[in-house]
Amino acid sequence: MSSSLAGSPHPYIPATEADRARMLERVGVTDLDALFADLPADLRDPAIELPPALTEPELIALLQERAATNAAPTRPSFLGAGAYRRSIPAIASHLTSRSEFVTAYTPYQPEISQGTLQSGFEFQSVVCELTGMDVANVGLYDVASATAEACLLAVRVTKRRAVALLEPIHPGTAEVVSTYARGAGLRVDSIATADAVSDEHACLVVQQPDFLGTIVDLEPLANVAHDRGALMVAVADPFALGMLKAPGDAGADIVTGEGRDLAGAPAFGGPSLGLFAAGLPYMRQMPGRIVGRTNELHGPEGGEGEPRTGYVLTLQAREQFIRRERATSNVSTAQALIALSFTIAVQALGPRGLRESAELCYQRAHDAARRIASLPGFDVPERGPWFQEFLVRGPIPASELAVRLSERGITAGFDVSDRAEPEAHNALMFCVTEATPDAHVDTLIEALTSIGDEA
Amino acid sequence: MSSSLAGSPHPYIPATEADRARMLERVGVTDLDALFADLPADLRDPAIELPPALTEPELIALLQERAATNAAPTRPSFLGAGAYRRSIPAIASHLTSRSEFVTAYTPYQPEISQGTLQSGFEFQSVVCELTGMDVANVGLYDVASATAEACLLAVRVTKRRAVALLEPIHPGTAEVVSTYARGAGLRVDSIATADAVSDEHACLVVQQPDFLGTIVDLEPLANVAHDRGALMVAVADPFALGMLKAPGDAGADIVTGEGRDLAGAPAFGGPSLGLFAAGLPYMRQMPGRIVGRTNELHGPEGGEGEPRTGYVLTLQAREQFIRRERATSNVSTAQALIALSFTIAVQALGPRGLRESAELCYQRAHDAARRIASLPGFDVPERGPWFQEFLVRGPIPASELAVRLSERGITAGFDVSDRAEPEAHNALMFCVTEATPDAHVDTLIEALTSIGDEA
Amino acid sequence: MTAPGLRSEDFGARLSFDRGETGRRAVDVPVWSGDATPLPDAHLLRDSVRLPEMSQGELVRYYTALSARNYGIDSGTYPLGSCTMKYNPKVNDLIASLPDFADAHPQSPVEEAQGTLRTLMELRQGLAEITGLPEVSLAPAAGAQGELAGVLMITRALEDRGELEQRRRILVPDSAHGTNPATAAMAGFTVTHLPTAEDGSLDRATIERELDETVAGVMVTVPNTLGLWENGIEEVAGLIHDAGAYLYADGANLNAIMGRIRYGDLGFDVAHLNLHKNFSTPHGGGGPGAGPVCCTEELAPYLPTPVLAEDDDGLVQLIAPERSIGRLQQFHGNVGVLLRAYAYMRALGLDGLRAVSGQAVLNANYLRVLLHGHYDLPYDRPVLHEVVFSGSRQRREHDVRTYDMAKRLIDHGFHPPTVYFPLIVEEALMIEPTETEPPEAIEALAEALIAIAEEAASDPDTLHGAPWTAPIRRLDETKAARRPVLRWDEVDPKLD
Amino acid sequence: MTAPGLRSEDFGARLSFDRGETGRRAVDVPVWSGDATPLPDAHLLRDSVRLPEMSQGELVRYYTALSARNYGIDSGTYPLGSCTMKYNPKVNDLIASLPDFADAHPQSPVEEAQGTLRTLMELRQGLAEITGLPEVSLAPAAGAQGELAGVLMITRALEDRGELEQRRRILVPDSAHGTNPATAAMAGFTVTHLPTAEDGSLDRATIERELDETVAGVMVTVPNTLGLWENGIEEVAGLIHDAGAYLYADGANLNAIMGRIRYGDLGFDVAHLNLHKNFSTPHGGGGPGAGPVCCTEELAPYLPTPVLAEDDDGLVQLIAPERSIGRLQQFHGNVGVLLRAYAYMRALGLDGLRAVSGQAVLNANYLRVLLHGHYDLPYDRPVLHEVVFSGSRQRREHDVRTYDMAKRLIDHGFHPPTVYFPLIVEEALMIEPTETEPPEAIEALAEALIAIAEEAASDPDTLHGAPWTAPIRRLDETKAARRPVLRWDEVDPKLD
Ligand SMILES: Cc1ncc(COP(=O)(O)O)c(C=O)c1O
Ligand SMILES: Cc1ncc(COP(=O)(O)O)c(C=O)c1O
Repeated sequence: MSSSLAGSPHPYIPATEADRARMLERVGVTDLDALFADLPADLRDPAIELPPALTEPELIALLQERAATNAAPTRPSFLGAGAYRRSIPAIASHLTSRSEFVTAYTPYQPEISQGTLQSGFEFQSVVCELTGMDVANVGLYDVASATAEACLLAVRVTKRRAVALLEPIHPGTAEVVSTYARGAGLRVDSIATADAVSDEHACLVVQQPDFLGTIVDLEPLANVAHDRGALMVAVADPFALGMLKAPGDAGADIVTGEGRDLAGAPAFGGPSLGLFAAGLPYMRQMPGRIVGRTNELHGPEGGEGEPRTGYVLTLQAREQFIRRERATSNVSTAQALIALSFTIAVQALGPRGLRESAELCYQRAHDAARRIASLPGFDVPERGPWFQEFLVRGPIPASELAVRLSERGITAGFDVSDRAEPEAHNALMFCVTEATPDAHVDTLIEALTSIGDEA
Repeated sequence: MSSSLAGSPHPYIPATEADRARMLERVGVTDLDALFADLPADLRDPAIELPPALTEPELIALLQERAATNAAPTRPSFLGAGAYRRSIPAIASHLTSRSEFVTAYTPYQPEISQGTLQSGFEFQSVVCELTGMDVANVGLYDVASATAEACLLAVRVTKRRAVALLEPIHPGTAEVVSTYARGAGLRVDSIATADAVSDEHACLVVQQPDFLGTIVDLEPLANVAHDRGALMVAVADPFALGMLKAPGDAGADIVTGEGRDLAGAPAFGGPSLGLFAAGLPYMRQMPGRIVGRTNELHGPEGGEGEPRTGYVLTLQAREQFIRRERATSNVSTAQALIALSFTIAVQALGPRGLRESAELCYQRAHDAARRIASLPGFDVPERGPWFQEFLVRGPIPASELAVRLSERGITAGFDVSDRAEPEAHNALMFCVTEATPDAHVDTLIEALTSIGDEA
Repeated sequence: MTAPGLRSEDFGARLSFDRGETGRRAVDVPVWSGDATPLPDAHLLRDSVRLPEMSQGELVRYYTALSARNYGIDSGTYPLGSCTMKYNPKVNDLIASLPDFADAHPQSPVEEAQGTLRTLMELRQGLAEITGLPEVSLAPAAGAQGELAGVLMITRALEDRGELEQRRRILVPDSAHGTNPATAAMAGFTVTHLPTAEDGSLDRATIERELDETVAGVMVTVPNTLGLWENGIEEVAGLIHDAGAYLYADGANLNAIMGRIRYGDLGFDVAHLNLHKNFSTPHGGGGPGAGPVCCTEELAPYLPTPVLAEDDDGLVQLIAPERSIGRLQQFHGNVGVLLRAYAYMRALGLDGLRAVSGQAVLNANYLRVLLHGHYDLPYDRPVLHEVVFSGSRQRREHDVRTYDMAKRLIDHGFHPPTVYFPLIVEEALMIEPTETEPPEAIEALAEALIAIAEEAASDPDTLHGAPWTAPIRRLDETKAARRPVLRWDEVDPKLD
Repeated sequence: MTAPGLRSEDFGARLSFDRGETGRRAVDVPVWSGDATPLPDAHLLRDSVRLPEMSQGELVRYYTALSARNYGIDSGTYPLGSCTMKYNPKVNDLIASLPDFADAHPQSPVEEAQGTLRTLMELRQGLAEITGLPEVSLAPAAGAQGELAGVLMITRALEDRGELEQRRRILVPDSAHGTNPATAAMAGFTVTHLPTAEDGSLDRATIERELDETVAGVMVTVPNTLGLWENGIEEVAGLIHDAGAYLYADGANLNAIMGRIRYGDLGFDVAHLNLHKNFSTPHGGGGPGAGPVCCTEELAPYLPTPVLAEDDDGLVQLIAPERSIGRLQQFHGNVGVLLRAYAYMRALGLDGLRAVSGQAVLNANYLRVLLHGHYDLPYDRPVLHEVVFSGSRQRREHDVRTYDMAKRLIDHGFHPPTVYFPLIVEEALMIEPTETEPPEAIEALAEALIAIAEEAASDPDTLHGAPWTAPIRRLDETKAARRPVLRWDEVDPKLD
């Protein structure tokens, strides 16, 4: 089936044939093609193969069918490794779907963009509170690119040409830092202990909790970094910061993080949301957009009223559209709508809800780990205190364990068996959060029990 | 698990303990209980058994689980019989979910309710256009109660004490008419042909298409009704009116209909939406709220500007809150939000889209019927031209056919085998609409083929 | 903040029908590509239908702009007395729109709808507990239909007792909502009005006088529409039963007493509830609502169809009670609303519901004391969920009507309270803050009302012309009724 | 139409942090009732975090009120040049939020995400067809990241050719968007600016002069930011290739040429697209977007990770190209945005995309002729998707700046166009109506701009003070930058 009534306008394009005729006449050309006369004639209107247009009902039907070939959201899954299923307050998606927020663009005109601007300021405030930092921007693409930008900032500030990443760090983060670093001609050193930080390093990058789930004591690491003249960059899970010490209080100079999971569904990884906060000294070196608070030049009522408070994009002299090749970053469009959802979700949880959620997550993960550790043939090697992810070794090789679970309709934890850390050897990394249904954990325990029995 | 932090306010109730203490002091009582001192002490605070409170994540989890025990929306189903799956333009639910519409009430204050009022006027206009009538109200509960109200109107106008319902009519509609009629002390005659209309009948009620799916030629029926001094009430499917003659043009005096299916999902039958439209002579006898167009008493800008157009609830002298026991109806809260969605969906389809959708529905249903009729052992008895529902007789009893289909994961058509009409004998009534997936029809044909082979 | 044409000087003059352009469309529809069946005979078909022709973006802008001309709970305080306008939890909307719920077909075999039916069954049980009336039908679509159900149940019961011919009267307090007498009349009864005594409760002497063998029932709103407890109602119940009549509770004001006292325990035989009020489902600009009817075992056989019952296999079934008054709707009621109400009940639990009624009553009393002295208070005693002031003093002294003061409240950013109801209060100003308003909002509302009372003295013309800041000024309602324009096509793009 | 506190004289002064009350909460969280594990050592934990404490209703009202202080496409015409603000089909949001799509975990085995991956694969094929560049990575999160990807690909290719040491320059036209030079710098190149010739195209002589063995690549926006076709670009491409450099297309302006001409056919080696512009995914107040990068076979090995490929079993896999520049994000890009773009592509098909570019260009030219004579038009020739006027005359003659005129447009109900970009146009006023605006809207915009041009002469002060009708007046941007207040807690409830 295809769209009906040839020649009738497409629903997304209002002008009718009659409209078009009238406009063409006014413009002084005979047809639409004439508007493209500047284009090289021999290259115009090439053959292009696209599938036929679909009407709205067909489109919905097609994509519903497609979606159904993904695993159902009801399938038990213990994947984490950078993306975590969270309980997001329902008001977040309700409010974020208001079209005044959704269909606006970057707030170039503050007088009619206070909604975006003031909520950007709310976002910055929330990020500063969570991270314990002085200044935050309105968000970057994702945690990995935000961390890369943090490294570039450290390089600008220290004038050093190398950065150190403390393992275990998310491999995706490490890769993105390398991508950005290569462009800038920087060296990236992956280090196993902070001792390896040298005076060549612009910064030490530490993930909190680390990639294998362990809670890191940031303070001594920050001290080492500072001793060697490097900045301390913490890559922190903002949800875990509901209970963990704010990295700023532990000495971090820059904090990045991934906000996606506190904003909504995982969405196969994106839209994501890069958090970026820093200490005051680095304010004018920050990448990305920043909202500032100010007031009207003249008050209302013909200028007689008291000037009212308002918000604007500020410190723009850092940015590409003014500074061009001397900008702190090339970032322009980022992830504003996700930042809004993040802000509302965190504020809806509030100070106690955030703490309680983090503790609930911690308790549920530890309970599941305990149950698994008690199964014959299974072992949960610990590397220190941990938050929501734990390593599981079974009686069979890790990859085989994953296959056996999959046969039972369960998506296993992330395979870390090829990593260098001894605890990861032959292990899968399971994740249980406050949003993992109890029934899924029960199903997992049953499956592991029977796999253990078989082995 | 239960809500944490005893004594902390519920998310739906802002006042904290401290707020409460301050307020109680100002009111001059010591505790909340003291506010209920007027209530008989011996009956206060009875034991009440309710399940424990759930936090939002628990609530969502519980109801997701519950919902999953319904048949999945992907299960092929051929039920119609009063509720039809339709392709609703996506913008309808988007716009209808705007909280300014959702969280307002009856527009008692027109100055801050023009959104509800103007869209109510749009709704009335759409209903009048579809039905071919002069006046419509902003909607009643559902088609059946609207039809009952139509009968009461006819009784008021004709001063007669009986109504005639032409079979086949939806049994639910007939039942509701009887419920309302019994209160008013009216007789309800179920009649098989219009000849049975007598001068005792206030109205003849005819369903279009009729309950067995057949398209009715309303004009001769209206003539009979009018000849005998009765009003003609047509109960019409507004979607089918995309292609069928407007009942008003065929002589109907009142038209009712069910708007739910053109407004959104079937929702197990409700929220529903009763359409009610009538000829001008009956305007002041109409039940329900009516929006009228008017203008400002004084224009803007201190009264100097030209008065602007606005909308108000009007002809309220008919209504219960003014007329009390002499009102035309007791209806107060009706189905405004569903009427809004209906309006937007119909307007989004527009004149051509509505016609094309109706024809698509017609073609798809007829194609499916043809395919079934060609299967050995199956028969599709026709009673005349029909729209989207057709009767199917198979090689085994109807109820058994339904069971066999169910075993194959298909919900059969509605069982009409116990009805009086000869064509319905041993038949199931299948419904195929423009929104029935092709794959479902294919699955049905396959299943019927194999059932036929087995028989 | 909307574009020209959408915020123009006279936005209301141009309906969707007057916008767009012939040939535009907002959605496309698939074209049938299989074998075509001939259409029915031409005389059965229509030529065309007149509907707006707009592109999708235009239509979205039009209704978005319309929404901006509305005020809802999410816009601010909406203290409409008797309507219980409280915050509507968004999670309830999410739940009702879960596809497995939303797409359920009403004719489904019950086996395919147990998720919905089990949930409704638990709601039914909860409502029975809360009202103390053990049997429930969830079918009524709103309060008024619940009333009709209740009164028809009384009809049927009297019929079975052989007394229907004789009992043709229903007594209704003069403070009652209009739906009460209207319902009684729809059910074929004549209505006798009961006066309100000085304390705001029913006048006992009149009741005793009126109660005789011609009375079918008495409809009482508890708490009543003055926001007051109906003193001695449990004794009145005894009198009514002694006289062979039934006692009906209009439960629209349940918000005041949820979890604290029960209609059944007070001696009521049947009650309806307004879930869209007390159980916080959104009012939707005038519905959908839900008005379940609850009753004693005695009246249970008469409940409207369907009711819910669990069968021996543990399946929840839809049942027609033995002597049911019949159906009220083609299907099973406003299920989407009932699901929301269930979610609300579960989010609160008993303690939560008690907290609701406690805070709702405290808020009303707080407002009462804040406004005390500024407006007349005809029944000057502690109130329950709402408080009814009178603007008589302002009318008398400054020729300012309650109507004017209500309109002026719009300029202060509030939705006005209910006015001129209940009818027994002159210049009534009926304010129900509900428990979801924070104390700050109640204080701000009181300040605004006090400022308005002062303005009534100092600057009455500002009140007469109010509102000044709304999207539109006062409308000519007389003209609307005298020369009704009720649909597009009767109007020129610009009226008159 | 919002309540006090929400619309008060100084709404912006009170943030969520300043609202509510200690102890209030907007949601409850379940409490763990099993065996408790001791928390980690205290020095690893935080004491508390300062966040607003509001009830659910309060928080909803606050953000609802905030939304009303914004202007989006659904509010009206938003002719922001270079940004392609067009209507965002709602069906695309519905599709992206289907739970099977939305809940997919990025670490899922590919077998469990074929619905998503197959859809992305088809999008990738469509973009290859539309650009004429056969290889695509959907990873970049926005245009600027797409640029970075493209330039880094050039870096890697030169490295493999052993020429990276020598080729350290990238040429960028002076009309380019700021992201172009910023990206080149981030990738370690020095930037040479190319002047624009009188006809609005690149100055050929300069290019010829600058092109030597130190040049890595040339970034060209096609059509350019003046809304003009880059005359002779296909010949320039030859020169660039002859010089051993690569030609990069900033495809942000694809809306003008979709379905009509292709970057690959013109000789471009690599291009990025802005799906949030041309493929109509909502701009979200500043993202999320998506900036796929498309390239020739030659550059394909360098594409960012991941790219999509179908394996022998018909499974779509996520692949790291052989010599990939690496990852740009932890996962796979802004998938939710890509799904919307796919839906858009499928809703239009080739004819639809051609209709888009045709109408977008007609609309811009229509506006050009309607405004002709009222504003200076520095490059007075037919345009493509946008037209850049100059307010120089008004500045010179009436001391009215483009800034003032843009602000005044707000009073007329429009979002202002882009101003002061491109930098090469004095007092630039860059207007892009897009194809989703009806002719009436373009006419109304033209009328408003003409009225403003007249007002510049007759009443310049009204322009200097504009806007007058917005929720807030002009803000002190200098103060914001000089004394930065960037978070709550640095501020008193009332600033200064
Ligand atoms: C006291 C009272 N009774 C009955 C009703 C009628 O309820 P509904 O509007 O749901 O029909 C209302 C509300 O309108 C009411 O306030
Ligand atoms: C011409 C041009 N190039 C590049 C960009 C950068 O795209 P983005 O904002 O998605 O990073 C933009 C838009 O901002 C643009 O208009």
